[in-house]
Amino acid sequence: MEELPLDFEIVPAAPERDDALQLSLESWEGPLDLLLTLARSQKVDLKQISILGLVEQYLTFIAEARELKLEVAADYLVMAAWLAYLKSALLLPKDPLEDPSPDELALRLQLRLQRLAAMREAAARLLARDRVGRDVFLRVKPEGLRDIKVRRWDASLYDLLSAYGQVKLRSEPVVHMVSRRPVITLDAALHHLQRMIGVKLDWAELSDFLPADYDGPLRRSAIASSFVAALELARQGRVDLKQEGAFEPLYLKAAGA
Amino acid sequence: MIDDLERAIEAMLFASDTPLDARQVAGRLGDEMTPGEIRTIIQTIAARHAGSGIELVERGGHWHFQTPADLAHLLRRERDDPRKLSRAAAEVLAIVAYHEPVSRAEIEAIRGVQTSKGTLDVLMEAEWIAPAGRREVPGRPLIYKTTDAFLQHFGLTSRKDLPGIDDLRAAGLLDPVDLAFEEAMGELDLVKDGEEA
Amino acid sequence: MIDDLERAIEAMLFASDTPLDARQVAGRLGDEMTPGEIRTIIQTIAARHAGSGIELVERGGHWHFQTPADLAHLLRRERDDPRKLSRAAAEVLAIVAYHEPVSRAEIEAIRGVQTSKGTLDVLMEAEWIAPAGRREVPGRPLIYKTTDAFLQHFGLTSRKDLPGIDDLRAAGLLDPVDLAFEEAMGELDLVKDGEEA
Repeated sequence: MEELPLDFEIVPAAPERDDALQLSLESWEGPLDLLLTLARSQKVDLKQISILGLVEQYLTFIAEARELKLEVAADYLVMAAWLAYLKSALLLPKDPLEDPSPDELALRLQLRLQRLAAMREAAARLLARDRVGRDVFLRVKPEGLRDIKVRRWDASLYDLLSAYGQVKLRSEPVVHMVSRRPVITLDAALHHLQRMIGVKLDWAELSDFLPADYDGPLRRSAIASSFVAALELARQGRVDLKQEGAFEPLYLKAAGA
Repeated sequence: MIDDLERAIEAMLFASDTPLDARQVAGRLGDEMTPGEIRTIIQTIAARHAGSGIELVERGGHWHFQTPADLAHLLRRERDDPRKLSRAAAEVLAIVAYHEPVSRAEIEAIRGVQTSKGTLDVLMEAEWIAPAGRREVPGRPLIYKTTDAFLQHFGLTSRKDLPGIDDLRAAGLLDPVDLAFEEAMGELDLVKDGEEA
Repeated sequence: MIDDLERAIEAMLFASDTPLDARQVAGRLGDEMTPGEIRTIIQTIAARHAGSGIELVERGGHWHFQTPADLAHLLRRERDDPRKLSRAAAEVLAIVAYHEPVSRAEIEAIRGVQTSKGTLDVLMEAEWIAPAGRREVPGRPLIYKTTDAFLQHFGLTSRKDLPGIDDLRAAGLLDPVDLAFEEAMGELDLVKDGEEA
């Protein structure tokens, strides 16, 4: 596979033994990236790469960096420790019980390198495409498509009339209307009592003079007005009143009868 | 097959942020072309686009692409944005309708509250009321009346179609709001009962 | 003679400041046109412009006019400076594009290194990637995908146009390591041969 150059940054060249020491570790995006760069220097397809050789390259590179007192980030050292373990496992006689086997670990590392390499190339090919603003150009100031909102006011005739009703109601003078309660007026009671007094000749209780179909508030009102009417007739000397004691029934009869 | 020079000039005019004249085009081509030769090619391009949805037009010797004026309505589309008239605006509108012509001070006297300028503006924007001269009193205030658009919107033949106060009272529109509300709720219950039956 | 509908659609696509899809065009025409009918007309317009200095291209179902890439040398100006991407950002963008939708942890598994917050931010600010919901695994990590603006910027008709995506998929290079590992166990012998050589 051909590796396309990236257009945005210089890809660090695969380090030759001699200039390896010139390179700072900041050139790499992590240990996997460094491993991939070292692997490329083997100039074989990643499928055919010697993992043992790659491990050697990596460990040598890190050792040299440390000799030069370059600061080596922790994740590069973790990778170095893991690779040192992998190297010894690969070199020692195979232990069939070891799981995962060193060969499996090596295969995983190889697969990871292949995936990273694939994405590295994909990125390069993507960035090499005809890009807007670099290779192809758009209109600088297109007219643009615009939606212009036109306000449409809405109201119904009902809204209008009820609004006017409320205005009228607010502005009309406030009138308190007391609803008519059922009452017997003093005049009506006087008139009624005078008629009844002529019919009954003997003492009779005040309540006997009231129509029998009066009940509830109307009856209470009739008793009150008849009582006042009885007092008025007594004052005029037209009836006599008698009562045994306080709150006892009140009796009346025509005067002189 | 469009020739390379024509393609190049077309692309330049398309991608430029300002209209270009023949000299600018020649300069960018870095070619031994006279402005006259460039103009001839530009006219070929313009002719090729004639009658399409893109036109190449000349403005004071400078050329640029634009969309034809007759298609402007597609690019600047008007959309309705319906809005409900506010209660305050409805009251003012009703007062104008029943009492026109009427000044703002008179409207306020009838409503019993101040009327913001915005309320009258909304009604004028809706084209339901319009100024109808000035009242010949001190200060010469503007007076307002309703419009034909008002009659049309509310389905009235003339202002005489507006119900009188007695009609409003009969229709329950002069009932206090709370009472009217309760009655309306009673009706709602009836409707619900009906649905359940 | 270009028909009115074709002119109208051409003008819309030309005037729009964003690429339009068939549905948007149909909506603006306010006509009883199906997206399929619109697409047929758009393809007629694209064909009419083919080989000229302006081309109509499709990007993720959206269409826009642009200049042909072979004229870049005439149009490139000093101020044209497409966003410079760091190597990390370019790799992350490629991983999102080829593996989408993909979580940050999955990106990191491929790169073998932590992804700084800034890297994803740069790509989101460019509107080339966008969150695409969450992966229904413990922790419910955010997952990312590329956008229509990504397709537009890199001149891709659709994700199927990503360079080499078919080859990568066929080679299993878009599969997770674990899956590839199971499949590759049989090839272990090959690896050992390579080491011994």
